[in-house]
Amino acid sequence: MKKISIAFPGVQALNGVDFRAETGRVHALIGANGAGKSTLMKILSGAYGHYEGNLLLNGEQVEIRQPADAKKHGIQMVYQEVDTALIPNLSVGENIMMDQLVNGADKQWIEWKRLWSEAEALLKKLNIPLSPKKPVSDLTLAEKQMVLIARAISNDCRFLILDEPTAPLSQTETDELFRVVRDLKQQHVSIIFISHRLPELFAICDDITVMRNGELVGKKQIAETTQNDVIEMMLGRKMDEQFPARKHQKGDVLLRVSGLTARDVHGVDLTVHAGEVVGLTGLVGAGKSEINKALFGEDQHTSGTVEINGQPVSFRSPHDAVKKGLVLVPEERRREGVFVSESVLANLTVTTLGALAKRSFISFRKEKETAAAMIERLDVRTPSAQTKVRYLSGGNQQKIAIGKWLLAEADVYLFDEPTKGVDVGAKREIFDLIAELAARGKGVLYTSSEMPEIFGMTDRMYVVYDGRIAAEKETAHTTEEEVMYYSTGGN
Amino acid sequence: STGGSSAPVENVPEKVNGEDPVKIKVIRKIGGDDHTAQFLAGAQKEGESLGFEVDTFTANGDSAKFHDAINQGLTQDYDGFIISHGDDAATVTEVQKLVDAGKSVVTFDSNEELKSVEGVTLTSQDDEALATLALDQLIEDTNGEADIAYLWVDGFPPMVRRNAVYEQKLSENPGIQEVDRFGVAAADTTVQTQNAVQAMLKKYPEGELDAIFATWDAFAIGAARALQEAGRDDVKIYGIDVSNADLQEIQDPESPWQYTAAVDPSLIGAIDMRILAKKIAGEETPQEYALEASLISKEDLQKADGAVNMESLSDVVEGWGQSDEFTEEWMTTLKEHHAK
Amino acid sequence: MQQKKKSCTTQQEETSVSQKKPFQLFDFFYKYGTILTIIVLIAVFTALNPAFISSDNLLNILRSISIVTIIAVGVTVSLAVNGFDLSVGSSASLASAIVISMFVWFSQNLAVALLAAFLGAIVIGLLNSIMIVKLKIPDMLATLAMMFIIQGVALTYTKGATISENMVMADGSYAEGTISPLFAKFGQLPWIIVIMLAVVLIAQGFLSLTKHGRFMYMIGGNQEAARLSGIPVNRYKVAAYLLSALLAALGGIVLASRVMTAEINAGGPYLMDAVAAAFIGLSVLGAGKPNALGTFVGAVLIGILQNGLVMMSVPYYAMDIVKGSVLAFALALTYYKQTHS
Amino acid sequence: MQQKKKSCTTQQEETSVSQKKPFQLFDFFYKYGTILTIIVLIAVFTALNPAFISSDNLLNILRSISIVTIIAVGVTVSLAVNGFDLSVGSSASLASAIVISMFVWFSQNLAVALLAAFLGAIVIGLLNSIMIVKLKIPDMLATLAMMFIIQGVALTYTKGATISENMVMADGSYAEGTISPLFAKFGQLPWIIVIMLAVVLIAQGFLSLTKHGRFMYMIGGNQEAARLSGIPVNRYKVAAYLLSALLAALGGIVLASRVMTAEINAGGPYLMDAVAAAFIGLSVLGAGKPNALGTFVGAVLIGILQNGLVMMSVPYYAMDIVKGSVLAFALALTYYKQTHS
Ligand SMILES: Nc1ncnc2c1ncn2[C@@H]1O[C@H](COP(=O)(O)OP(=O)(O)OP(=O)(O)O)[C@@H](O)[C@H]1O
Ligand SMILES: Nc1ncnc2c1ncn2[C@@H]1O[C@H](COP(=O)(O)OP(=O)(O)OP(=O)(O)O)[C@@H](O)[C@H]1O
Ligand SMILES: [Mg+2]
Ligand SMILES: [Mg+2]
Repeated sequence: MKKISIAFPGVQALNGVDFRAETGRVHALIGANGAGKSTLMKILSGAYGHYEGNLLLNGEQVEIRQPADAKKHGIQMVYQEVDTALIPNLSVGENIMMDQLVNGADKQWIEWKRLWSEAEALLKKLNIPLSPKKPVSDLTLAEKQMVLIARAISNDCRFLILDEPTAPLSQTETDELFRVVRDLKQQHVSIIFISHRLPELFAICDDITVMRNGELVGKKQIAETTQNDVIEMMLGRKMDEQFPARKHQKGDVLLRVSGLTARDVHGVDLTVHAGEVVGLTGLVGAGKSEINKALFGEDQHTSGTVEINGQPVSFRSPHDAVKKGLVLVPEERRREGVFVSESVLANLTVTTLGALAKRSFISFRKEKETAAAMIERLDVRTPSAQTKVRYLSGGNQQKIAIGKWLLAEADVYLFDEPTKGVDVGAKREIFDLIAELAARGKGVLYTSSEMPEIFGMTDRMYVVYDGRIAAEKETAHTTEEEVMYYSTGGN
Repeated sequence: STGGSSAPVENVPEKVNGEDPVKIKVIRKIGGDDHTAQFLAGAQKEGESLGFEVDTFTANGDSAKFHDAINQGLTQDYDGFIISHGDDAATVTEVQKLVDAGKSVVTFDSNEELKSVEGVTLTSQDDEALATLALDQLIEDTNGEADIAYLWVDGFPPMVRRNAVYEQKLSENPGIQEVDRFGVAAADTTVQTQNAVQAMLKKYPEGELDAIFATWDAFAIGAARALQEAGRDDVKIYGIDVSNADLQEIQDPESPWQYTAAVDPSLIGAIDMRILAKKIAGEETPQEYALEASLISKEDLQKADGAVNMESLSDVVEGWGQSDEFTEEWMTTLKEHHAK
Repeated sequence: MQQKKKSCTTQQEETSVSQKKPFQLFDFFYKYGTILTIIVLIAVFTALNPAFISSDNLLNILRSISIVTIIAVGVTVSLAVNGFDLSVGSSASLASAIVISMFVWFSQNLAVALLAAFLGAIVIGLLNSIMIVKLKIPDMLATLAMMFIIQGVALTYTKGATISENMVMADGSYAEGTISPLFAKFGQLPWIIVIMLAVVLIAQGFLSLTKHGRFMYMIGGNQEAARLSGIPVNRYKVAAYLLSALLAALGGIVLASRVMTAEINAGGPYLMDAVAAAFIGLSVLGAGKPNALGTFVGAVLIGILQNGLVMMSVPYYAMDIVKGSVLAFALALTYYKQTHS
Repeated sequence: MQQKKKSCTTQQEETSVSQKKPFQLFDFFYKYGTILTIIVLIAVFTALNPAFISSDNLLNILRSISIVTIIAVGVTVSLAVNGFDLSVGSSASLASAIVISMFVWFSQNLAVALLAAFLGAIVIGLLNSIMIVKLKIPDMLATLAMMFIIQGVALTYTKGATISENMVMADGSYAEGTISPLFAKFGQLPWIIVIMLAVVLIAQGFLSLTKHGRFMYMIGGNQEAARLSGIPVNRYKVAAYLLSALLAALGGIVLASRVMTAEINAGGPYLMDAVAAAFIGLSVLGAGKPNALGTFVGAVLIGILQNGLVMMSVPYYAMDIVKGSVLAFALALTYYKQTHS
């Protein structure tokens, strides 16, 4: 790719980027949220036709202006926002075999039998325990991701672009994916791999390209560089410690949950003290999100008791929970966390409108100030506060989903995988925010399946296995091995 | 629907005097207007007073639904049918089927071809008379010199007949000039007409429009309201058809609606029912029958003491709502019997 | 780790066993709510009047829903690409005017008459697609505007008059053409039902068995994703609106054949019923997608209600209450599920 | 980092300068397409007949759109929460029947009559919300079923007859009540316009200036996210459907006052025009969201067309063609933008 530039209303997303990837190699692409990684790859896959610059394939100029062009050259891409690429009301099988259906032969009739069996075979190859007949709308984020990967490798595939594929995946699933990636590499497929997880990139990639602010800042061979170098290139400055220093200052019990039972949640007991960051960890699919949702009043069939500040409370809805001082940053930001068709401003102030309004009338001046302050504080990359959240990069959307709750003064904060898809720089900012909340005497329940984060951030942790609390541990007195032991069903 | 004669009444034809009550179905294609409500009520009241069971149905203008109802009636045990506004060609076939199945049929304002079906009576309002009454009055009042607006909509047999009279009168009276026309048939005809006439009045300031001929009361009432809203008293309205709401409007001292020619819709229903009763009883009935029209004037209405409505209109207009046509002695006997 | 995963799966299965009962019940209602309602209605109406179940009457019902069904299948196709065609009612009116006028005014034969009506539909479908695909007007708005235009065109074409054999023409002469006797068959038993069933089955086959149908569902499910996988989205949308207009025209033709005249705005009332049938059909058999068979079942539900109510001599003015209530009931059965998540 | 931020902003500005021209033009059309069409129409009609621009006629136009606008604002509110209320037309009919019957049949005073009509609307709104919020029936289907039910209730209540003073009652007696002269004022100038403008302004203020309005838009944008942001989604949806029913009832009341009788299904035809006005309004001033002012502008467009065409003596049957075409044109102006992405 040579001198690639592209602009959207209000932003120059890419500015003369040169990018090279060789066959049979795994190529990492890294950069802060909003650096333009997804955009660059979308151009390569034909999703955006209005760019400037040249694309060269094996030294020959090619014209890729629409998805079909890219497919013709064997370029496959798995998008970061999985929901944009899946058809929710159709089955897994149909979603996997979509490209075969579109390009496959001139057969007018669908051979269902073949479709199911081929989809099944692909799922097997990736070791995904999914029925091809299940509707995609019932899948978890991780499963959706795997469906997309299955779709990509179902094709004649010479270039495979994976845009943050591992964000929703568990370690097992990630290992599985890497196995597939290595297989493909053997078959001389060129793989471009976008991720914010540096260790991962160093584990599997051969080359690494770093982007910043829509420009290319450097290309290195993995073997010749270090994680710290990459971070420095990416951020343009040295990275401080990944986790903020925190003083463990445990106050009174803020949140006490006993016998919480709901769909996929079985008798969960837990407590969160003021000023404490409590981890909730476990494998993907262990039911962590379900516990969060049940606590937040999302599930109508919840039983058990919840006390906040010693007062028993019962939530019939998230609205009740928020009123009682409990808030949640949900996992699936696009579907649950942000309003993509609303402005950054409206997204940020939605939880605090009451305070920004006098007798129901919104004070627009105050609203603007509040939002501007939050944009500044979170370093949200947006052309303006009026920009629709849809046009923000994935990581910046996540900042919005968190930011809206920072404005609301709650007692207990539930964070469900808050750093998913967030660059290392921004991650630190989020950690800082959480640390600050705890320092201000709030209680934080921090849900994550990333061990380093749990160990870096929390004071105490609960390990979830199959919708139950398998163990409670002081962070200082446990090890990753022990946690892994409990999260895999040991006890 | 009530009814149910237990013991036979004397001097009454056997067919309408059996153990089981006679069952009648009234099926009307158009609906949602006052004319329909009064027509159906008239038929039902008359039938029930004779001890018949009367079911009514309107298809609200949906031809296929209208035919579905006829077909369905055929599979049920009705003795007779009153078919109203079956103006499409297929009605002829459907009625033929009814007759073939031994049912008695009276139609109102329906396809002319029904004449070819043996044993069916075609009734109609005398549309020629209605239009003539209203137009002659208009011509007389203006001495044959007037600029008029014409409110009319095509596509319905009565409208076609009224239009024929209008065109003839226009050619006979060159002094009458049509300067504008409008017309829609919708559920909100009155309001649409009101808005349209309002716009029209802007075009013809005082002195450029003398009268409005409205071929349907929905047009007349809309036009009357528009004139009143615009504060214009230089335009007079001559209309056709009447309803209670119309009478209300005409009696308003400010109302520009001067005359309306009409037949009592509930009387049409009643007479159709009588003809049908005669058929079921096996008596002779005519092939065609047109109900007589009356001209109602604002002047007469205002002379009356107190408000006039459809019921008390008979005090003002001679012969209104009353007709002994097709009333047989046995009907009176039956009515007396069932009144008990 | 592999092992853990498996154990997790087993457990999942266990959970679903323990929760099977309530879930199955709701699933059952969701899938069979409409069909259940139909069965209950048939039972009730038959109990009240055994004539209801007579084959004559059942044919009556099928005949009465055939036009609605044909038009509703067209709506279904437009729904499949996540569109919405509000112009079907007026397209049906126009087709009925064209076909009858070809016979009556121009003394044409059957083939020409049908061709003319379908040509009209193609023009409508193309105009709709241009507005939606090229000018990017939202479908509901584009077809709403189209609805007005077609209504006006039909009115202008017929000069607002009903077209029938021997009608008086503008110049005072009589129309001399006659309607082909073969044409008259379309609206009669058994042909009217045969046409309807053929339309339903072909459409169902098209949507569920061919790749074109799948592509339409894909576009309907996620247009952007469909575009990115290289489906010619615009072409399929054009096809969907063409099909919708053609089926509406077929409905209008059958209607014309049934009443043997072309009344102004005759197709208008079919819009609401067609939309209702297609929407009810969404849930039939748990498809969750617009599908022709479901639409047919939806039309059957409406038809049975209509017929049964007339049979029970429900006063015409109360009929809508019952119709609306049963509709609401069937919908409630179908959609009332426990909210998970 | 701060520095980078700034350079980023500068770049942005550069881009927007270079691309300013085409973008501004399209933006302009998108924002002002409808208003532009209105201006052109006014110019054309005035050129053809100067009486068009007379204040009398402008008042005529405002009066003629007032009922549609009031009902359309109700539709707008339901659209704001991403719902759709198809029952507004029949709600208007019912309200008009209730209010007139209160006067005529029961000799009640103005307050009671209005209260009764609004109570009816509240019942409708609540039933709609129960179906949508509790039974999870999709809004279009629920309100469609409701539409049938209300139609039937209105017909049954009035026995299918127009309610007017001195009408003949079922038992042969005469209705003795009279319509309050104060009530008659509602439908007259200037009150009818005052009521309409008040409704538009209050609704616009409510939707754009208060937190409640904002919450409704948020719910409309992403219901799940709204729920998880602590917005009581169901309560706002109920409120939206209540408002929609109440405004429909207000429309029906004004209609009743304008015609001083209650005709059967008098409100029915307002559904289509109200929906059209609300949809056209979506784009007015680039709001992209249902908004009361836009809806008003949409109604003005329709009203001007209607009035101007009558004034130009366009045959009534051709009127729909022009109306539809101008609608399509305004929509095309609004929505035809270069497709980026
Ligand atoms: N369709 C669009 N319209 C407007 N702006 C866009 C669009 N797509 C991307 N952008 C902007 O382009 C910039 C680059 O976005 P991109 O999604 O490529 O970032 P990214 O590097 O993938 O970030 P992340 O790590 O958060 O996914 C961002 O500022 C974003 O707001
Ligand atoms: N929409 C759904 N339908 C059916 N089952 C579901 C659905 N969503 C989740 N589950 C099931 O619920 C359980 C918990 O899933 P979930 O992915 O939320 O767990 P988690 O511990 O929060 O994982 P993550 O690391 O992704 O946050 C799993 O068994 C999963 O299969
Ligand atoms: Mg990205
Ligand atoms: Mg989770």
